[in-house]
Amino acid sequence: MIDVVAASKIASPEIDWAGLSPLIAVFAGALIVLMLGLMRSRAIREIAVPSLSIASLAVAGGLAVWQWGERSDLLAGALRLDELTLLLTLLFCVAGIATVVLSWRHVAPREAAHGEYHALLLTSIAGMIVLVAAQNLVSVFLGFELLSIPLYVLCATEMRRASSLESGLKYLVVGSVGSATLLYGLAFLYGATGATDFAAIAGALAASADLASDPLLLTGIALSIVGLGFKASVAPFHQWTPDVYEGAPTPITAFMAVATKAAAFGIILRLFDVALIDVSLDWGPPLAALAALTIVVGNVGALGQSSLKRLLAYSSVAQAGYMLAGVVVASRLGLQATLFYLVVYLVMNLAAFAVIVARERETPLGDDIASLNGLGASRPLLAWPMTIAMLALAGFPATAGFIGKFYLIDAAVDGNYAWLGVFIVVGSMISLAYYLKVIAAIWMRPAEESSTSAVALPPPSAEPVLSGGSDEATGMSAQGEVVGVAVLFGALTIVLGVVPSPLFNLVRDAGEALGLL
Amino acid sequence: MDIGWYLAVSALIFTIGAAGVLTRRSPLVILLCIELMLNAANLALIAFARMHGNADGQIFAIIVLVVAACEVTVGLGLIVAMHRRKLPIDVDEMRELQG
Amino acid sequence: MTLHLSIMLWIPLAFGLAGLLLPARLAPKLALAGTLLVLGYAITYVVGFQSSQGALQYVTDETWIAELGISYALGLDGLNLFLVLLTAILWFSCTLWATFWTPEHAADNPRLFYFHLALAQTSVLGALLAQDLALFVVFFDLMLVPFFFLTGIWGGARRVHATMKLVIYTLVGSLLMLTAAVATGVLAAEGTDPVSFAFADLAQRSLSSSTQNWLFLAFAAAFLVKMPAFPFHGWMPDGYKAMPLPVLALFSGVLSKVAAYGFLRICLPFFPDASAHFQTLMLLIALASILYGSVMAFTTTQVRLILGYSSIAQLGFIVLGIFALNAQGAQGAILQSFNHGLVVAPAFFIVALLSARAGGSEDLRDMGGIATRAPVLTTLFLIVTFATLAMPGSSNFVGEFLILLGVFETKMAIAIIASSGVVLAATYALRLFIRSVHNRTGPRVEAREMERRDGLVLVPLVLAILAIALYPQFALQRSEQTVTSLTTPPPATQGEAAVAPEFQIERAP
Amino acid sequence: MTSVELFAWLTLGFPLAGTLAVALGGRRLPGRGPAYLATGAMALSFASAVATLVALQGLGEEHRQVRAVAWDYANTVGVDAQLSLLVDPLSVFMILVVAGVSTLIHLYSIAYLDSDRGYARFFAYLNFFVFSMLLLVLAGNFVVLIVGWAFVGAASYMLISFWYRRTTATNAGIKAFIINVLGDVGLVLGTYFIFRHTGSLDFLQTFDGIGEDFATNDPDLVAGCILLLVGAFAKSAQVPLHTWLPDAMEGPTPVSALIHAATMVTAGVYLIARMHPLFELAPTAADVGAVIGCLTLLIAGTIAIAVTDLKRVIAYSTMSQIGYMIMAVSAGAYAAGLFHLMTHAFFKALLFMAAGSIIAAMAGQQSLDKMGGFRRSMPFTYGCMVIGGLALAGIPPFSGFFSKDEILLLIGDRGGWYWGLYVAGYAGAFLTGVYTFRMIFRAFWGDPVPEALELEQGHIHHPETHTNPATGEVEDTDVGFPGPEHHIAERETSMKLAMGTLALLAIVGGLLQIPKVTHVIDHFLEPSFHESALFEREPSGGLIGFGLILGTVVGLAGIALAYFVWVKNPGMSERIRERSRGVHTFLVNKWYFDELIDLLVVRPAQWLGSFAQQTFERIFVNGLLVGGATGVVRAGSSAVRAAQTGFLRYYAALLVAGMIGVIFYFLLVV
Repeated sequence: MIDVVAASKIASPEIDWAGLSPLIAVFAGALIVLMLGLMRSRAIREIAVPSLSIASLAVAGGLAVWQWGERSDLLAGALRLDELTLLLTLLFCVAGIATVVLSWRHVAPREAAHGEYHALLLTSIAGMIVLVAAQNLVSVFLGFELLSIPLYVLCATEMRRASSLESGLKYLVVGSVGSATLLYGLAFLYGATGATDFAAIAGALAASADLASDPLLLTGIALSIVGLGFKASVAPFHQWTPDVYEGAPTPITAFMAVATKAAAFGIILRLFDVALIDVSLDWGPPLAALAALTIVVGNVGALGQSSLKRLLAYSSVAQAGYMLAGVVVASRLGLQATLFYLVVYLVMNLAAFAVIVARERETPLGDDIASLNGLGASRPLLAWPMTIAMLALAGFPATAGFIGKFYLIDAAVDGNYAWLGVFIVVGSMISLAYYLKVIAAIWMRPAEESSTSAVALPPPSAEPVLSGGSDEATGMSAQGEVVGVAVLFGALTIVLGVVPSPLFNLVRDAGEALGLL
Repeated sequence: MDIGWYLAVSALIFTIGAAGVLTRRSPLVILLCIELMLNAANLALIAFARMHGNADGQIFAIIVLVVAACEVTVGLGLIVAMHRRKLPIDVDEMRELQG
Repeated sequence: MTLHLSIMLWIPLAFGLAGLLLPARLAPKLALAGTLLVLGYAITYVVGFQSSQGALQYVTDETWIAELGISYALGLDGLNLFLVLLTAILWFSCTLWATFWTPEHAADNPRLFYFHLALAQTSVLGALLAQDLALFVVFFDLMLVPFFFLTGIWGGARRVHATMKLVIYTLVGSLLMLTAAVATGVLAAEGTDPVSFAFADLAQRSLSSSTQNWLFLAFAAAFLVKMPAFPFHGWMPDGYKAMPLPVLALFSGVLSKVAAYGFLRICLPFFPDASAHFQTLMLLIALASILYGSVMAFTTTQVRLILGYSSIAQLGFIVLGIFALNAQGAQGAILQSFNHGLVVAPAFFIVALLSARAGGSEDLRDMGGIATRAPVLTTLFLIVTFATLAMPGSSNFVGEFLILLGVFETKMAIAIIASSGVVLAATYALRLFIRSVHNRTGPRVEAREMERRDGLVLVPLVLAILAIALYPQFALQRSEQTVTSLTTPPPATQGEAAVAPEFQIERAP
Repeated sequence: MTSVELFAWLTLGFPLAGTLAVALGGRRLPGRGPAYLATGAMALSFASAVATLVALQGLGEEHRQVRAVAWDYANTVGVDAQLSLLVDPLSVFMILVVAGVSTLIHLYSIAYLDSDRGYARFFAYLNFFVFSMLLLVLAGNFVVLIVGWAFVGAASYMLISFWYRRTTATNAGIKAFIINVLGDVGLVLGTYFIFRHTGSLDFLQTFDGIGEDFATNDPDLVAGCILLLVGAFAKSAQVPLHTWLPDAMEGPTPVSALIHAATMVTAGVYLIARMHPLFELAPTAADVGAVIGCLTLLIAGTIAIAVTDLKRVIAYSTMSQIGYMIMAVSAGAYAAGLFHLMTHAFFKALLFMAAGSIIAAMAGQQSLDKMGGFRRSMPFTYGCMVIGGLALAGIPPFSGFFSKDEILLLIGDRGGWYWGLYVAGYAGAFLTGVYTFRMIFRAFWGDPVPEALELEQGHIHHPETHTNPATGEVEDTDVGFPGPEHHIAERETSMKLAMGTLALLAIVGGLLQIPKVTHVIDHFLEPSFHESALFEREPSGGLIGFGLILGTVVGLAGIALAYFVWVKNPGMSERIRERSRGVHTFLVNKWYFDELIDLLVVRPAQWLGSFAQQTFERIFVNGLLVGGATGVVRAGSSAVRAAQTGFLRYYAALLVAGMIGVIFYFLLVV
């Protein structure tokens, strides 16, 4: 009897553990911090948990680097391991680490037990990795929800703040509608092609030309565009963005702004440039129209906003429009441009959000623009990153933002979408109005009485401005890590703007991975 | 039997769900409606699976069921949290964030 | 392949950054040292320049972003040589001026002030030296950033509003130019050969007329707004009123010329058909700028605005010369760019001195009658005035003479109408002079001679004006070769220029 | 460098050096130091002018056109502008006159301006003016000519507004300058028209090939020449560009004597003479010149009879005399025109100096109405005035007689419609006699006015408060008025010296060129006009005799009439004024030229300016271009934010709507 059991073997699919290692690292981290979060000791909860989250993310990132160059199917083709996946995984890890750092002393984790907070964060990241690696409709949906559901909760973690709960519920409801739509769309894609695997779908589309006009397929594409566009906050499916961004805890907002968008674009690229590449003439024009609409709506919406988070929310809508231009052209150049911009976008936004976090703690003004008044004189170490970030978002030269825009326009013109290129710059023109307003607040408006740090300061000329000086002492001790994040990413924005070539190499590999023209 | 009927029913359910989301003010009901939408998708999936004669659709459907459950759980959790804080359980009352 | 241009290009920024990090009292000295060094370099270039050859000299050519076909290419030729010199001179004088210039906000952070000043110089030099379209765009847009801060932080009344208006308005043009630049690079890369933005490569390639037209318009928008030319000068009055004077002197003296230079460097060689196609339009815009600017200049009483509108008129002349599309016009335009910068900067400095004597007011009605007590200042002002109105004997006259001659040979009527601008110029310039230093002493005026340090700024500039007036050939002979090669009719591009945008263009991996 | 070139450069160099020396160091020199410095420079300049003459005469007839090149000025892309001089009899003739008269006027000014606060400045300006004038006449190509042309204008502006605290002075200055700039523009455009065909800016090269470059009356050439005439008219105060000259009398009297009588205003005459090859190919343009000149001499003459400001009377007479010259050179009587230019320089400078002396005695008062009876108190001035007057009126044997009558003779000799000019010329001569002696009689005859009596007591009148004679506003005693004390010729040797010399020249100057007797000017100028068809014609003997007699008679008749009206029976002038009030007001208002220009040019410009300022800039530039764009964006912004209601179900609705939209697109469009 026993030997029978011993004798009988189950043929299990062989699993490429190495390829899965980043994902595993994140999941493991999630479980561990969840457990640790239950510990009594405050020290463990407030120090060990975040540190471990950072550690696991770092490990995941490291593994991703280690895997660089690998191209293989994981889990029987459910996931795809290639430079695209790895690049975005790296991006998620960076975003995650930054988020953890920003929420180090933040109120949100304290209110919703550190363990859960960080576990949810890690889970969401895991979901993103799954999503961008997915090359099967099923794993697409799985990753999609795996990234969304923890975010719903994270948005609501500042339970004492009604607006936090509100944003959570709003996100949940609208998000669920979005994912339902996506699911329905995926179902139709499956129905039209009879396959859930991207390669198979592409094969089916390649096989029969008349499939390109099959209503099932078209409906499927349409619904998928809506669902994914929703996550990427493409107009007119963007409306959750400002509210949720404003309501959510600022570190989470930062995370959503950079990571969620990256995940959404990751899967958009994979789905459209791999599975649906043969029908690109179907979805190209409507996506272009949506991109133009998004650019305009996002930019004009951001005008006259007084809440920085809201302002950045709208700007993220606009940026989504820019990046969509890279998808529209369905070329490798477009793909690379989009990826490039995703990275740049992460760098710029993290710098900005870090400053917002810092000011939220220093001034009673919350995330109002007024909280930045006089920052240039009082807190140069915050002022410069914010300034650089704004200039970069506005697309000024010598910043990464400029190169990113340049690349996108390059792709658009090259794909015979020159008019979209014009739209991008028109959007940038409008965007100047609100980005410059922020810079003006920093440098040209006198500090409010209420802004605490600005009061007890030696005259700025007494100490070297950039080399910190005594005025930084208070800020440093209070939230050195936040300032650190701001400075790091601010500097990175400039560096990538001057020597972008390394990044270009990364995105080129990713581009080649999808084997486009 | 023609696949069209299955799709018609699923589309109907989907529409009902969407309509519910738009018309009802209680988050609980809205969650239920979302469930409807998801299940419409499930129906379609299974129908297609039948049509193509492969199991992918059914697997898909099963996974969807799981995910849907998680979603509802989270939703309920949020609603409970709001109830604890004596916030009105009415989506139209949630208008602090706007503009 | 020499690196000297790079050195000159980055010196200001290096010194600016150093100033940012070192104690405040060093900042002015460092900035001054930087500008002086640049001036030295510029002079050596001008002296060592081979007038005999029209090709680029002191060339630097590295790839910057291979993936985008952007190269870090710098070079000097007849077109930009004297603009570089102008930049060097003006930056030195204005930095010197800034060291003892004390506005209401002077206390705020001198380090930052000089850093932005330096950044501005680097970006201007970059735009002038760039021999790659993308690089040019980079520096051209970057120029605005420091001026945004300089105006917004150290400016006068309503400075924030003014600086926002200034930057947004001028960037509207520049951003269109960005798209156009990208399109130029991409569409010019016919079929197989890789995309490149280097001027050298673009010169080899050609675009279809239809493409040229919209590209030309986009570039023209950028340049005309930056100058500014009528009717795109909406930002000018506010901006000029708000800018701190030393900065304004630079802005009006140099940045507008960069725009004019853009026409010569980019529009004429790369969009020859479009340039010919839009010649009349551009000439008319220039004409309108001349007349409108002059008329405005002799009706306003705000001294800054008189100079501002006069600049509009002067830039109109320069555009006129450029779009004469012949050698005389171009020569005149180049010389005139140099002259105008050299003249308008001291003019603004004098305005500062005048308003300091008129109780801080910059209104003509509050001035007058200081000539007795300030003969030296008056004399220098008189020289500057005569140069401003392009009196024969001044180098400005030679410039305008060549410009009008060039236009006269292509579009006689326009030249004749434009020449009325000369009379108008005499009117407003002399009006400014007389009402600010002659007539009865103004109500709150207390006349006094200018101080020695003022002389340090003013006298060298005036001497430069006189020198170039005596020997304009010095400038003309250096630009002649380049200009002739520029204005000799380019080979008919229609044949192989069939690279319409509809074509699918392969890219190099 | 040949001696000719060297001396030419020296002639130019000394005044320039003087300018710089006085300007930079003048204020440190004590007392009259700057004046002596400047005058010395002028004397040297004159000396080197003479040397140039000698050196030039040393050359053979055909080599008397010397180009002296300093360096390339703007020698590029087909434009051949060098810094070059053209030394030939014509230019030498001019520099002799200019340098000579200028030297004397410097001499005069030493004393006259003595108590002015701007003493050094004055002499710096004066030297600069002479430099510019010499540059103008020595110019070897169009560009240098234009440069000198404009410098002269600038110098004249500076000297007119010399007393810059006087609004009247500054306004007069700006007026003069702008009209002169108008002339410059004309010159430039004219140059373009010519350069277009000749392809060279150098005079000699232009003239050499002129026959091949242009057909007779080639439209371009005519246009070019007429534009050159615009320049000439602006500078030489010919109608309708003359209005600045009377106002220019705001400047110190020596300035009026130097610039607005002897030298600058004659530049137009020189220009036409210099450009004679062009004008002879473009007779139409030449005729325009002749007619305008003729008109000017009549109009100015009539006005001169009516105005009562002493200096303005002389100013109008200047206009009228220059009318003669313009008419002459345009009609081809080059030598005669230049001859008259020279004699006129002598006697007109003399008249101004005398006038200055009286004005000083009147303590700055210039109105003839207030003058009278200075004959006894100022004999020397009186004498000079009379000599100048007789020369001006063209009474033999004074210089004006020969020059003016030669002009008229040659014009009459042209025959055809030139007879009209001939007759007009004599009419003008009659007017000249009248207004000249009206002036003299009113100033020196009649019963002495208080100032005259005071002077007879040996004391120059001094008002306790100085006022601007033009407006009566109290002077700014700080600077900008002729100074506290005045200087008259009777008291100042330097003034006596200058006036005496000029008086002498005014008497004997005419002997240089007496029809049928001496032809010094003709022979001397011949090389400059060697290719001219019209040069050196001898009017027929009969005409000469008739002309000389007629000229004398007309001149005397004018004087007689003046005597009859203003001396024999005083008050008659009032009666005439009563009877012909309309005419009188018309003349007193100078034919309403100022008003006309004001109406046609100034007001429209001002209106345009205020329109642009108030309306256009606000509504179009800021409103439409700036406001419009921002408005659109703002509207969009408010729309987007209005859609952001915060209603959850609303968001869902938009989501669904968008979804339906996309689906429909896919199902219907694709």
